[in-house]
Amino acid sequence: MTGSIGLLLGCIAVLLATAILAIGLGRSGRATQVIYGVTAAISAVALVAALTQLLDALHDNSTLTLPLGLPWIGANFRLDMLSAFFLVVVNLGGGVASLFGLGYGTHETTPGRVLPFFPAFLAGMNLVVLADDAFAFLFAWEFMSLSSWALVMAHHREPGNARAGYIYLVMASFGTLALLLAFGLLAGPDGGYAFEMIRAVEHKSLVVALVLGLMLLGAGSKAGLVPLHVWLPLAHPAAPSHVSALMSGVMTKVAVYGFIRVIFDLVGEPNWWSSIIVMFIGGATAVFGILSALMERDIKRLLAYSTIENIGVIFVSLGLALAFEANGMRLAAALALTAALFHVLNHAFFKSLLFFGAGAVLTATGERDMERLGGLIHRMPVTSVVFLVGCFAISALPPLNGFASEWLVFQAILQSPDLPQFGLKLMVPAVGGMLALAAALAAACFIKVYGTVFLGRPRSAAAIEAREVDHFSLAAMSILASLCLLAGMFPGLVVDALSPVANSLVGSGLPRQAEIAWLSLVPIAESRSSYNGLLIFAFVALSAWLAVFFIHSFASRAVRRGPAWGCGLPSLSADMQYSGDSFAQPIRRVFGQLAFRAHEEIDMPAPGDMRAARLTVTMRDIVWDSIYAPIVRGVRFVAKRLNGLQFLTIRRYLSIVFAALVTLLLVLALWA
Amino acid sequence: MILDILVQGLQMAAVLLLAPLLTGLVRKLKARLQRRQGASVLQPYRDLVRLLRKEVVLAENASWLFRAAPYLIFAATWVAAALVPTFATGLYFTWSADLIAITALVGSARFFLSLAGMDAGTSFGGIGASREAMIASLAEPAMLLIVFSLALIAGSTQLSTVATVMASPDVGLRVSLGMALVALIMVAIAENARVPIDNPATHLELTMVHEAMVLEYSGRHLAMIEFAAALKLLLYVSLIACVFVPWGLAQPGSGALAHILGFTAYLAKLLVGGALLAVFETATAKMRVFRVPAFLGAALMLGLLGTLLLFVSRSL
Amino acid sequence: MAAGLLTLLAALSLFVTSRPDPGTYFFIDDLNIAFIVLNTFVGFTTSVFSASYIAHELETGRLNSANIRFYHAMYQVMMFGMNLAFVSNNVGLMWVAVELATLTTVLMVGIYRTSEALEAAWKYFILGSVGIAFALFGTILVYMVAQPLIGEGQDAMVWTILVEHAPDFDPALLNVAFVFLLLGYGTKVGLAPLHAWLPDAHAEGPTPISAVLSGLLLNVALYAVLRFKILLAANPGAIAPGPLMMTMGLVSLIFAAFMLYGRRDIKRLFAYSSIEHMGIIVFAFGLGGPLANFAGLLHMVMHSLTKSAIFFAVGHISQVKGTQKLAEIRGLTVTHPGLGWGLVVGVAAIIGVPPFGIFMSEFLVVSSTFALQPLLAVPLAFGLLVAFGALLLRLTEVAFGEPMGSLAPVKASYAPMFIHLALVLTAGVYLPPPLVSWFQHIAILLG
Amino acid sequence: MNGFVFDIAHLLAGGLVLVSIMMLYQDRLYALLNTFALHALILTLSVAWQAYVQDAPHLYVTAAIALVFKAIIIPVALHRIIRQLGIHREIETAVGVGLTMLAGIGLVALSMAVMLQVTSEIDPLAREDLAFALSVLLLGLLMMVTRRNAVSQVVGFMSLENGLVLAATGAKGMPLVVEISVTFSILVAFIVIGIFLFRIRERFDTVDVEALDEFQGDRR
Repeated sequence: MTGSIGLLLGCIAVLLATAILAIGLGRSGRATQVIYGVTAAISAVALVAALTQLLDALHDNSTLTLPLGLPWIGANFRLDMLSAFFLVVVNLGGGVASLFGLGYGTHETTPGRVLPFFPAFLAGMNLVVLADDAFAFLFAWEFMSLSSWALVMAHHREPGNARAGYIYLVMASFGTLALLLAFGLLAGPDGGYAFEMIRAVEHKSLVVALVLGLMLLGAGSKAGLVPLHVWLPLAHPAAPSHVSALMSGVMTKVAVYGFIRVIFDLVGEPNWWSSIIVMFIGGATAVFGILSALMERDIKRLLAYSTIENIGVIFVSLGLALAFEANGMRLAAALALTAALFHVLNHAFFKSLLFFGAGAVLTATGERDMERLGGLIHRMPVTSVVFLVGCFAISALPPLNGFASEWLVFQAILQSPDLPQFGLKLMVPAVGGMLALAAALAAACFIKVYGTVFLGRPRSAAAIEAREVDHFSLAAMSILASLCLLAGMFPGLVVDALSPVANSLVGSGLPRQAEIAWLSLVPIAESRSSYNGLLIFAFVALSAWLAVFFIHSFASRAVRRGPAWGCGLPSLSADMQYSGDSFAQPIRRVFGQLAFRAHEEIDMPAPGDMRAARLTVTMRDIVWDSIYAPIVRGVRFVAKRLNGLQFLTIRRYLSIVFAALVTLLLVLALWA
Repeated sequence: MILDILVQGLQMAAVLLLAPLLTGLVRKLKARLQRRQGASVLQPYRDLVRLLRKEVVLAENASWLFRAAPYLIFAATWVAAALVPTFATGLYFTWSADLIAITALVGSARFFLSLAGMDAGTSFGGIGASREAMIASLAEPAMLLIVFSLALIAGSTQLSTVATVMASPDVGLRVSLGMALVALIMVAIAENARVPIDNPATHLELTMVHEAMVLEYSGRHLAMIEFAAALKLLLYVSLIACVFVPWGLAQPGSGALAHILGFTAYLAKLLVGGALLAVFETATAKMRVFRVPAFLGAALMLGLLGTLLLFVSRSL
Repeated sequence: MAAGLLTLLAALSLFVTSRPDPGTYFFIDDLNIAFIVLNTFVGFTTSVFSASYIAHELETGRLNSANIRFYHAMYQVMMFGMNLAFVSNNVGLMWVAVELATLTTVLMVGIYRTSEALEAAWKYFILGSVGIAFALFGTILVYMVAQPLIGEGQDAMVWTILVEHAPDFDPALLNVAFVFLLLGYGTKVGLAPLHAWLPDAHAEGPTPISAVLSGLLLNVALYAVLRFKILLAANPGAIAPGPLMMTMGLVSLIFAAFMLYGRRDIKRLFAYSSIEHMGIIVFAFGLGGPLANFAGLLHMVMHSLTKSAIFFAVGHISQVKGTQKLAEIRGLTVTHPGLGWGLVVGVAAIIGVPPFGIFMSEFLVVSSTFALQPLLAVPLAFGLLVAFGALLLRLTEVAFGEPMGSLAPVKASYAPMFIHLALVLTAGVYLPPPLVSWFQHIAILLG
Repeated sequence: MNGFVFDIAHLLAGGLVLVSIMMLYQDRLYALLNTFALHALILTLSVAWQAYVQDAPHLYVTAAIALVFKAIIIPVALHRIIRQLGIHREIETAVGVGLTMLAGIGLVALSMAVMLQVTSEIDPLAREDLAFALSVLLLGLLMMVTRRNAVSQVVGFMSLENGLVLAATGAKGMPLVVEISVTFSILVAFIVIGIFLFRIRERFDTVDVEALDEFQGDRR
């Protein structure tokens, strides 16, 4: 099947050509439509090609080598099950984002800074997934970083964005160097950079451990694992919203792909203890990410933090898969891996949807600060519905898709008693508790988002005058919302599609689900556990309909409008509503001290004093304070110290030269 | 198959009918314990009927979500309650959700309830929703750890299987089971907004959680929400009964007699559960809102300890 | 300019014509063709650039016509010196040629006659002269080593003959000679701690000279070091030159990386970046082996092209903004899109992100380090990251954000800059097989 | 090679090192210039002796250049510059004279250790020569490093060059090209230094190198 890989590479070439075309089109008014139109079409083609590969019964891999890149190995590309799955994620996200961009892009103030890089970014992500040698992989990886950096810098005049871009690219480069070292270890002294060669070699256990550590640094920094996540809540919100959606929904998944590709595909047998590290980091990431999200006021930053949480969930699941694989429990490993991949897909769906929604709100009101929004459910009827679907899905509640994948993760956790190692036995339930905590907090977080932004009464003039957004944006969001719903109702079909992927990585897939009665999801055995999203949905819908039907037919259906109860106060101003911050306050009191060193200060005037009372809350970013701030200080200190060398006298410089000479001569004299 | 569906339908109808009764029972017993006469145990039914007949007064700002939420909350809770084995195991649709899914389904109902609380744009709804979110964020992990403990013992998260295993003699008495039971009761109290977490009978704004959220509701909407609350209480009592006192449950394929026996046993369990709850509520005082995390934290720790102890006992 | 074109054509003709036999004074082999072609190409594009640059300087009155005549004369002398250094087969002649090129650049650095320029030229001159002395002493020592074997007279200084006899040389004396040569020519390469002249000379001279200094003169000195390295490598008894070069390379890299943070002058910033990259190149050559040598060569070519392109951009930027101070240049992509994005692309290339050639060479350097000296890869990666952070920080400030300073349009041809960048881009994606095999051949030659 | 030839060469080269150390000792500019003239004179003699020994007439040219330029013209010119510019006659030292001398002795020892150890194969005359040349070179550099006046630095640099010439002439049969380049470089060096001193005079009142350093870019 060289055809489909050729087709995919062709798509990438067209995307790159589109990027160049975008430079050429410049300020032309049609540029936005042309570029996004082309990217949408190309993504659709690539999506079909990838889906064909994924659902193809033969599951044959195809490879292609182009005479580009490193001269003696060329640029190798390979389309297998894993890359096909991630291509689906990438191109689905890309296609929908393009569709959204068709409408959203017309509001762009500086299209010249977005249009050339958008197709390039898509091309970069596609290339990463297709790459089959270390050079092509890193090339595409870094190209993806660079083009997304340019997109982050699109609105460079807004305060903070330049810093966001800076931190982003430095962290990306850090990640790339870590990956480079990992590949260097894997390739060995002979420079076998083709993945085919890496796969063929039996790696030492030390190498495997080091590679895992480096991959956690490399892929983890791109995916946003704590404590390497600092760039993410800065960079994702800075980009235009459809790009934020791509970065959060898709690019972090490409990082996950990198991790899976190297750890599951290239390295071979993992160490069991390494899975503890992965799981623990994943669990910590999930909890810390969602807690940070809860404390946020900026809707896009909140969504970015929530991405960190979901990445944590995915890594917990990957860690489980590693633990099972190390102990030869293939079916359980397949379950955990499938859960991770399913969550990858789901997160791409709902996080893109939510970012689109945030973009729509931004278009309609110009606001990202949730405390200045409210009541949009009346002004933006369609957006409010699809956004609700997104919130519901990301909160891991049945019957939507977020629950289906988290349920699979929990099922995988429940397989852990069979693991022989004591460390794992003790670790896994604790991680499970962390995941449950994260899931519950996620629900709280998205109640806060939806409640503050769409419900209640508008808190600013901009929110009062909001208008529903254009049809392209709505179409993009509706597609994703229906995908959330479909994946939630038919999880079995998704699991079946993922089965060959798991099979190619851990040597086993989950049992076929499509034949099970009522399309239930039964990962291991029916006596152990099963779940049927379709039936749950049907039952709830039916019961609700029954209730409505009976009550409306046999009881009352009269409605009267009246003012809300305000404790007897004459007029309730919009400021008297519960705000997002106050919503999060109880949770802040529970976890804030630990996670943010939160500190509340109340300035209460003495009785009789007419001064307003003030409540000041200070929160610290402990990750930044304890890791990055010392690094920054260290670099500054060293730079400042060394900088003195710029201002020496010529005589002193000569002294240095002299000293170097004498030292070398001394070495020679002593050595000889 | 028809019969199976019939039994399943029976279960659905049973929980619907029994839920207000359980609430009435608890209220009556509490009143008696407080040396009051108290309303009849059937009072909740009358309340519901009266509320259903009344017209709805909507806040000026309320959206469609506010109107749809009560039905969704009711439906989700009803489905969840119907999926817990009450008088028989292995019902026809029982496999469509395991214990995790049932817990999550209750979470779905809570999601809508919290949103509805925030819709009117008053501070009461917000207060209630935010406190509910805080409580849930601790109760849900505790619940999940309890599920882990049970699943480790029974090898399944499917309630029917769990009940069957629990009923079998080889489970025996275990420390972790006790811990799970205590933790589950604590979670149940929190989830159902009972004393000492919340007081279902109060309308003092500083202490309300659940009632604050539903303050704007009236008429048939309020009826739906009250009904859902009653169903939820029933759900948790049934859950505790089915897992920790699984005796008397009719096995799949057993005859009508077994089912009748099961149903009687179930009624008895409800009675005992309701009585214990009433006694407990009368004997305890409501705690400050910010003591709640400590309470639920204890449940969480118990759950975790139970799980870990299981590993210890297994590997020894 | 015409002369530049002519020499470029002549250099390209070297590919086609058959090679003359090595004479006593001149010879041609793969290694020096590579350097010559690069040299003449960058020399040519720089002369195109300097035409518009110098015209602007004349307009603003910073230079008078006498200065300009002097400048152009010196430019040609310098190009002559550099090409002479490449083709000479005699180590003495090579020394003379390198010094010729150095002295002419000293004069050009001081051409503005501001106190800063004079100071920079003086520093360059003093440190350069000491370097000259060291290199000469080293050259004498090499002769002394060769003399007992080859006999007195010319032959003992002819490189091709030296290489033939290298295995039999007295290793101990050869070591001393190499120490002096490394320090002597290393001063020109700008290796820390011998680099002190480099940033000031770049910053205070005319920008075309900065471009040529970074892009070419450093290469000339590097070429000399490489020649002697081959000599040393051929002698089994001598100390391996590798560790010495690797140490100096790493020190230069990390030192320059940290120095980048304190810079306030845009040209000095990129001068330090040249030190950093020279460090990488010397490190790669010190590492040795076909892969690392290939990487070093590739990196050298890419660095020359990119750095001169950056200096082309910087030259126009400082002219149009009327300042070289980083703090006074902001938001270039808004005010001068061509220059601004040119700078962005150039800096992106120099910090080693794809799709530019430096990414490929850095990939090869790091990975071959991993293959040979795994532990050294960590400081190498560290240095790269530190430098990356510094350059990106400055780029972000200069190219983005609220614009600041003059909005005057640029009257300049972007062609040299974009031609260079296009070449670097192409090389990053596709290296033509003939070029590859040619470089590989050189890499093997370098041992 | 007979002993007498060796002894004379040894004497002259050793004398050169001795004079180098003497130069370190000087604390007046005029005295320093006189000592440098003596240095150049001894170099001339040494080169001439090498020319005689090696029977290489072209070395006499080198000797002559050394005599004329270094022993006569340059010291005289520098005398004039000092007088014209009104430069302080005292040499400002960065490191005390005593310490400098001690370091000088150490450097001589080091160059002996390095050179005598490694040059066992070549003939003893060249060997001695190289060792002394290295000493002179290092001492010249030491002088540049420890003295603050521009004039004494120039002198230091030239004594360093003298060391190079000594090495070059010591290398038997070294082609002419080297000698020419040596003198050529000295010439150019001097001219350029002169130009610079002149230009510096245009703008500064002193040729003290440290005064220049205030004008380093990047500080503001």
